[in-house]
Amino acid sequence: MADHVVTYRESVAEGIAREMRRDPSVVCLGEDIGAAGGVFKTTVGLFEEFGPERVWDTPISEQAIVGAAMGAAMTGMRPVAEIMFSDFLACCWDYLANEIPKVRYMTGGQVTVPLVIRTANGGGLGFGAQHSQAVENWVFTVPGLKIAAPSTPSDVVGLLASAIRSDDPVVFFEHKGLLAGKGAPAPDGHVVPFGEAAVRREGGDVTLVALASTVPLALAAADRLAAEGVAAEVLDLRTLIPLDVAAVLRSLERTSRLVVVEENPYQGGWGGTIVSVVADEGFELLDAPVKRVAGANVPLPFADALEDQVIPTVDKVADAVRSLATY
Amino acid sequence: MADHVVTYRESVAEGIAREMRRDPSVVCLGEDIGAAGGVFKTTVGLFEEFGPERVWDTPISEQAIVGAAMGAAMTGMRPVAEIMFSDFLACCWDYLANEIPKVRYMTGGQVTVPLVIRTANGGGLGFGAQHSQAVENWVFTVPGLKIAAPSTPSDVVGLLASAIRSDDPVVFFEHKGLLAGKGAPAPDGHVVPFGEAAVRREGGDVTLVALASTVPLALAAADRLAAEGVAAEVLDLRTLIPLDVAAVLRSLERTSRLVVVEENPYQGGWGGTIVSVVADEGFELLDAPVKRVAGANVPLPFADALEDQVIPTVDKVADAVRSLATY
Amino acid sequence: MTETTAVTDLLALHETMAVIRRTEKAAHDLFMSGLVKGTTHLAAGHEAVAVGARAALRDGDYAFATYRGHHHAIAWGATPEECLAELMQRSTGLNKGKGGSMHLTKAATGMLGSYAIVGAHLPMAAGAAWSARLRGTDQVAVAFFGDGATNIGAFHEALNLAAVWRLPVLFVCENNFYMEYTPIGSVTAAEQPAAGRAPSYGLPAEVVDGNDVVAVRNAVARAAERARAGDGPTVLEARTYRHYGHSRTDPATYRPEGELERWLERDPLTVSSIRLRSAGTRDVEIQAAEDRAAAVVDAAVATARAGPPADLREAFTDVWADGGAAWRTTS
Amino acid sequence: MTETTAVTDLLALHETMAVIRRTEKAAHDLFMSGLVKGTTHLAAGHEAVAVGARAALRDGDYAFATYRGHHHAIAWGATPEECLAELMQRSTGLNKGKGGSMHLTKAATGMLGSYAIVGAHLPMAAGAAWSARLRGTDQVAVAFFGDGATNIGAFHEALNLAAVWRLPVLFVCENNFYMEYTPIGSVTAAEQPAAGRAPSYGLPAEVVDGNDVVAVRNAVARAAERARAGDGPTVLEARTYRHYGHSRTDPATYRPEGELERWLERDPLTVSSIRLRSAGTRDVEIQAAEDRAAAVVDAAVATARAGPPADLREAFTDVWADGGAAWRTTS
Ligand SMILES: Cc1ncc(C[n+]2csc(CCOP(=O)(O)OP(=O)(O)O)c2C)c(N)n1
Ligand SMILES: Cc1ncc(C[n+]2csc(CCOP(=O)(O)OP(=O)(O)O)c2C)c(N)n1
Ligand SMILES: [Mg+2]
Ligand SMILES: [Mg+2]
Repeated sequence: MADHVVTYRESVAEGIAREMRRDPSVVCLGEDIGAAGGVFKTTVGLFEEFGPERVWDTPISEQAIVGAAMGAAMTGMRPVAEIMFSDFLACCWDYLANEIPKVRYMTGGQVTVPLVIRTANGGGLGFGAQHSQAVENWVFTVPGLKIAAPSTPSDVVGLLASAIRSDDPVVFFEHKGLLAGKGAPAPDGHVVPFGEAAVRREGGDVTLVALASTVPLALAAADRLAAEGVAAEVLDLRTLIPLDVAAVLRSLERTSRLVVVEENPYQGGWGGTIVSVVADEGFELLDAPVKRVAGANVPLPFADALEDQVIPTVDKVADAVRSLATY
Repeated sequence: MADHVVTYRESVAEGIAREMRRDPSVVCLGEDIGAAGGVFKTTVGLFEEFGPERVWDTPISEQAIVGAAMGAAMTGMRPVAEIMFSDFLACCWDYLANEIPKVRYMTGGQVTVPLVIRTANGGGLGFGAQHSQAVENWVFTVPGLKIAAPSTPSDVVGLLASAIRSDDPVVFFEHKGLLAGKGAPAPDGHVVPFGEAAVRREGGDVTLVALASTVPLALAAADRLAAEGVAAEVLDLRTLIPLDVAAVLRSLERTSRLVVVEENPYQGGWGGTIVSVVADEGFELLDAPVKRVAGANVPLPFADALEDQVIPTVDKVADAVRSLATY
Repeated sequence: MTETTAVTDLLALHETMAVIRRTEKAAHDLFMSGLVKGTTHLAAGHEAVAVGARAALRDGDYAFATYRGHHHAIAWGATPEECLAELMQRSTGLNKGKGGSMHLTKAATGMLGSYAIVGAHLPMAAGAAWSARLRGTDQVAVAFFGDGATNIGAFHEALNLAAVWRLPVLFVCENNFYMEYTPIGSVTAAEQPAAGRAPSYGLPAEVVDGNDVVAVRNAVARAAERARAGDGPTVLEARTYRHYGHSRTDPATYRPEGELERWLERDPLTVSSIRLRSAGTRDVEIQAAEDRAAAVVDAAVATARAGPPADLREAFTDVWADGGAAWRTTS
Repeated sequence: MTETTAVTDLLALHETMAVIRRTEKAAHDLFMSGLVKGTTHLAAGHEAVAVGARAALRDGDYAFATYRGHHHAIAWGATPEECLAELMQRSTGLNKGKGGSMHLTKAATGMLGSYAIVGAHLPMAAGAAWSARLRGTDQVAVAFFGDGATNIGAFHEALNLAAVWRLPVLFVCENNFYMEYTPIGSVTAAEQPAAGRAPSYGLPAEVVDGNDVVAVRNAVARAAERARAGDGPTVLEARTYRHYGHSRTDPATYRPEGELERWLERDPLTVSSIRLRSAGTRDVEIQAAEDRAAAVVDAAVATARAGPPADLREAFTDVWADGGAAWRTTS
C-alpha cells in the first residue's frame, strides 16, 4: 500500500461506489454522468456497475436535477446529484438557497433532506470567467447546508462517505485543479467526520488556514518559509459547515498569527467569517494583523498569466506571512 | 419643508420618476409594477405618468426579467428591473452571479451594462423563511456588482439617482421593514454618491457600522447606551460596493472599538469582510475584540417572537457594546 | 376508480370543502383582527381542486403545494386547528409556528409542503414520483400550482424531466386567471397556460372545471391511473377563481366588474350542493354537513387561539436532522 | 430579400465558411500543440448556420452566441487573427485575452457575446430586441443555441416573454443531436427540441437544413422580415452536426459508427460547392476562394502567434465602466 497511489478523480467514483454498494437508496443523477462517466470522468464505472436505474443521465436542467433530488430525498432516497461546474449552481440557486436548506426548519422538523450535490469547483485551468469560480462562499451564505471540500484523494472518499450518509443536505466541492493529483488510497471503510480540520503540517510561528486547492498552496509556501526560518502550521478545514473554529483558535494559542488562504473572492469570502470569529473570541491571542490571501475582487480572466494575478499563489501566501514577520 | 415628511415607499417611486423624466432611456420592468403599482406600492404613479412603453408588466419569469434587462442595457437602454422579494434573486442568480457582472470584463471592456435591479429585502414582518431574507451578502460575493441599501427616504432618492445614472450594474435593496418609515423628502436634484458612508451619530467610545434596517437599530441602541454613559458613533454604509472602509477606519481611530450590525446571517455575512479589513489594516487601532451582531445561522422562522430571536435587535446591539465596555 | 360518485362520498367531499371555506374565513377574520400576522393567501373558491384531487388518490400519495395551500393541507388531513394554530403562531401549529400560512405541511399524510417561490415545487414533485418508482411503490405525486407558475423556468424543466423519465406525477394547475394582480392572458403566450404547454412535452392534458369537485376527481383519477400504469405524467388545468384578493388585504380592484359575481354563481359549494340535490340529498342533510364543518372550525379557532405561543427555543432547532443548529465547533 | 442568391454572393458565403473551417482547424492544431489552453468547442460542420444567418441580416443586427461561437464571431466580422490571438492569450486578442474561446465577442459589429452557461443568452437576445423596439430602430436580434439548451428554464422564459411582447428576435437552434456526450433524444420530450416547442409560445417555427447556407439564409430572411414587420419572434431549428467532439480532445466515441461519415457527405462546404457548380461556378473559382481563405488564416496564425502576451495589468481593468476594479475606498 505504501507506494500505491490513486488520483483524486478516481477517488470520487470510488467514494460514490462504496456508498452505493452499501446502501441501495443511493442513486446518482446529472448531465452525462452515465455511460460517458462524467465530463471530469469522476463517475467512471458507476453506470457499468450499477446500471441505469441507479445512475441517471439528465437533460440540461439544473433546477430539475436538484429539485428532483430534493423530492427524492424527502421520500426515502439518498440522491447524489452532479452539477457539472460549480458556476452552474447559479442556475439552480433557488434550490440551494431557498428550498433544500429551509424545508426541514420551516416545516418544524417534519422532513429530512439527505442529499448530496457534487460539483467541480475552482480555477487555475484557464476556463475563463464562467467556468472557473470557487463558489464555496456562495453556499456559505446559506444556513442549512453542510459544505465539504476535500484536498486529498483519501479525504474525497472519507468525506463522501460522511456526506452520503448524512441526513442533512451537503454540497460537495471537487476541485478541478486537484483532480489529477495523486495520493494514498482510502482504507476500507474510511469515513472522515465533518467538522474536523486536519493539521497538515505543524509549526509554531503562524497558522495558515486552507481549504481544497489552497492546502497544497499553503504547504508549498510553508516549505519555502521553513527555509527562511519561519515555521508555519497548515490547517486543512475539510468542511466549511460545520466549521472547525475550535481548531483554528487552538492553533492560534501557539502561533498568535493567522493567514487565511481561500480561493473565492476576498469580498464575501468565507475567510472573513473565520477572521471575525477570531477577532472576537481569539482577540487576545493575536500578536499581529490578520491576513487573508484570497481571490481578487474581479471576474476570472482566461489567460493563465492573468488568472495567476487574481487567484492565490504560493508567492502571495509566502509574502503575506513575511509581512507579519515584522510583528 | 421642515415638517413635510415622506415615506421611504413613496421615495422609491419618486426616485425612479425623477430619473425617467430626465432620461428617456430609463425603462422599468417587473411583475405587477404597472397599473397595480407594485406589490409594495413602490412604483405607484409610474405607469400613469410614463405609460406602457416605459413601464412593463412581466410574466413570473425572473430569469427573463433580468436577462432581458441585461440585453437592453447592452444596447442603449437603462432598464430598472424589479425582483419582487430579494429571496427571488435566487431564481435568476445566474444573471447576477455569472452574466451581468462578468460580461464587461470577459469581453475586454467591449460592453457596458447600465442597469438597476431593485428588490425588497429583509425581515421582521413575519413573512417566513422564503420571503424575509436579507441577502445583500449573496450579492456581495460577486465582484462586478454595485450594491446600494438606503436607510432613509432621501437616501432612497439620492442613491437611486446614482444607481440609474451609473454605467455599472447596481443591485438596489429596498428594505421591507423601512417602507412605511418617514423622513425629510429629498431636495430637487438630490444625488448621493456611491461609496460614501454617512455618520448618523457621532460618538467616541465605539463605532457601530450599520446598513439599511440596522441603522435605526444602531441609533436606538446608541440612545440607550448614551444613558449609560457610552457614546456610540453610528456609521450608515449606504453602499456595500463600493465599500467605504476608509470611513470605518477613520472612525476607529477615535473609538478603537467596533461592532458591525448586519441583518444577513453571520456565516458569510458582509460584516466578516469588513472585520477582516479592520483586523488587517486597522489592527493597531483596536483596543477590544470586534463584535458582529448578525442574523443567526438559521432559516427565518414565521412567528414574530421566533424571528426576534434570530435577527438583530436593539437589545442585542446594546449587549454587544456592553460586552466591550470591560475592555 | 369509477367515474360515478356515491352520494355519501359526495356529501363528505362537500363537508371537507365547507371545512376549508370556514377555516379560511376564520383566517381572514383573524388576520383582520390582528391575530394572524405576516401574510395569508386564501384559496376560497379553489376548494374543489384540492378536495377532488385528494378523493381520487390513495393514502400515501404525495402532494406539493404553494403559498396558497390551506385547501391542500386540509384536504390531505391537516386539521383546521393545526392550521389556524400555525397562522396564530402557536407552538401547537402544524409547523410549530415556524412556517406560517405559506408553508403548511403535513408530511405524515404525504402533504410534503407548501412552497412560496413560484414553481419551485414542480421538480420536487417529479423527484418524489421518481423516488416512488425507484422504491417500487405505486405512489403518485401531485403538484398543485397556479397559472402564473407556467411561465417560470422550473415549470419547463420539471415537465420535460418528468416526461422523459415517464414519472408518476400529476401537474395540476389551478388556473384562476390572475397572477397577483395581472391577468394571466396578458403575460402568457399560450391561451391555456398549462394544458396548452403539454404538447411541448408530449404529455396528455385535460382542461377541467375546477369548481366541480366531481369533475376534478374524475380527471385526477384518470391521470393517476395512467401514472400508476407506467404511462407517465399528465397535465390538468382546473379553471377556477379566487374569491378574495391575492393576499392579505388586497381588495382586487383590478378585476372587471361583475367577474367575481359570475364566478360566485359557480362557487364550488354551490355546484356541489346542486349536484347533491339532484342526486336526492335533502337540504337538511347538506345543511347538517355545513353545520358540522362550522362547528369543527369554530372549536378549532377557540382551541388554536388558546394554545401556547411558539416556543422561543424552537428558533434554534430543526436546522439539522440531529435537531440542532450548530454550524461550528466550540472549544 | 429574395430567395434567390447571386452566384457571387454564394461564393462569398462559401469563402467565409472556408475561413471559419480553416480557423477552427488551426485552433484545433494549436490546442493539440499546447499553444491554445483551457478549452475550445469547435463548430466545424455548423458554419452554414452562422454564415447563412448573417447573410440574411443587416449591419447592426445583434447576435448572441454560445461557448461554441467561433463561427458566429467570424460571420459577424471578427477576423481569424483576432480570434486566434484571443485563444493564444495575446493582448491583441478579441477580448484582450480575458475571454478565451468560450467568450468571443465583437460588439462593434453587433456580435454581443458568447456565453458559456447554456441558455443564458436567450433572455439577453430578447432584451436587445426589446431595446431596438424601444429605441425605434428596425434592428433584430438573433440568439444561436444548441439542442441541449432547449431543456433549460431560461429557454422557456425567453420564448414566452419574447412572444408576449412580440419582440423582433430570432431563436436559431443549431440542432446537432447531442448535448455533450448524450444524444438529445434521450433527454428531451419533444422530437424537435426547438421547433417542437414553438407552438407552446404561439410562435411560428421552421426546421431547416443547417448544412445548406442558402436554406438557412432564406429561412432567416423570412423570420427577420416578420420580426421587422412587428410580427414577433420565430423559432428556427437548423439540423446540423459537429465534426469534432464536444470540446478539447473529446474523441466522441459515443457516436454510432458511420454517423459522422454520413454527415461529412453533407458537409456545408460540400453542399455549397455543389450548389456553386450547378450554378455554373468553375472548380478553379471555388478552389481560389478556398485558397484565399487558407492564406488569410495561415497569415492570421502567424501574426496572432507573434503577438504580445496578455498585458498583466489587464487583470485589474474593465470590471467597472470607469475602466478600473476598485471595490472600496482607501484612506
Ligand atoms: C419566483 C417568484 N416570483 C414571484 C413571486 C411573487 N408571487 C407570489 S404569488 C404570485 C402570483 C402567482 O400566480 P399564480 O401562479 O397564478 O398563483 P395564484 O396566486 O393565482 O394561486 C407572485 C408573482 C414568487 N412568490 N415567486
Ligand atoms: C447551465 C449549464 N449546464 C451545463 C453546462 C455544460 N455544458 C456545456 S455545453 C453542454 C452541452 C450543450 O449542448 P447543446 O445545447 O446541444 O449545444 P452544443 O454543444 O451541441 O452546440 C453542456 C451540458 C453549461 N455550460 N451550462
Ligand atoms: Mg393564478
Ligand atoms: Mg447539441
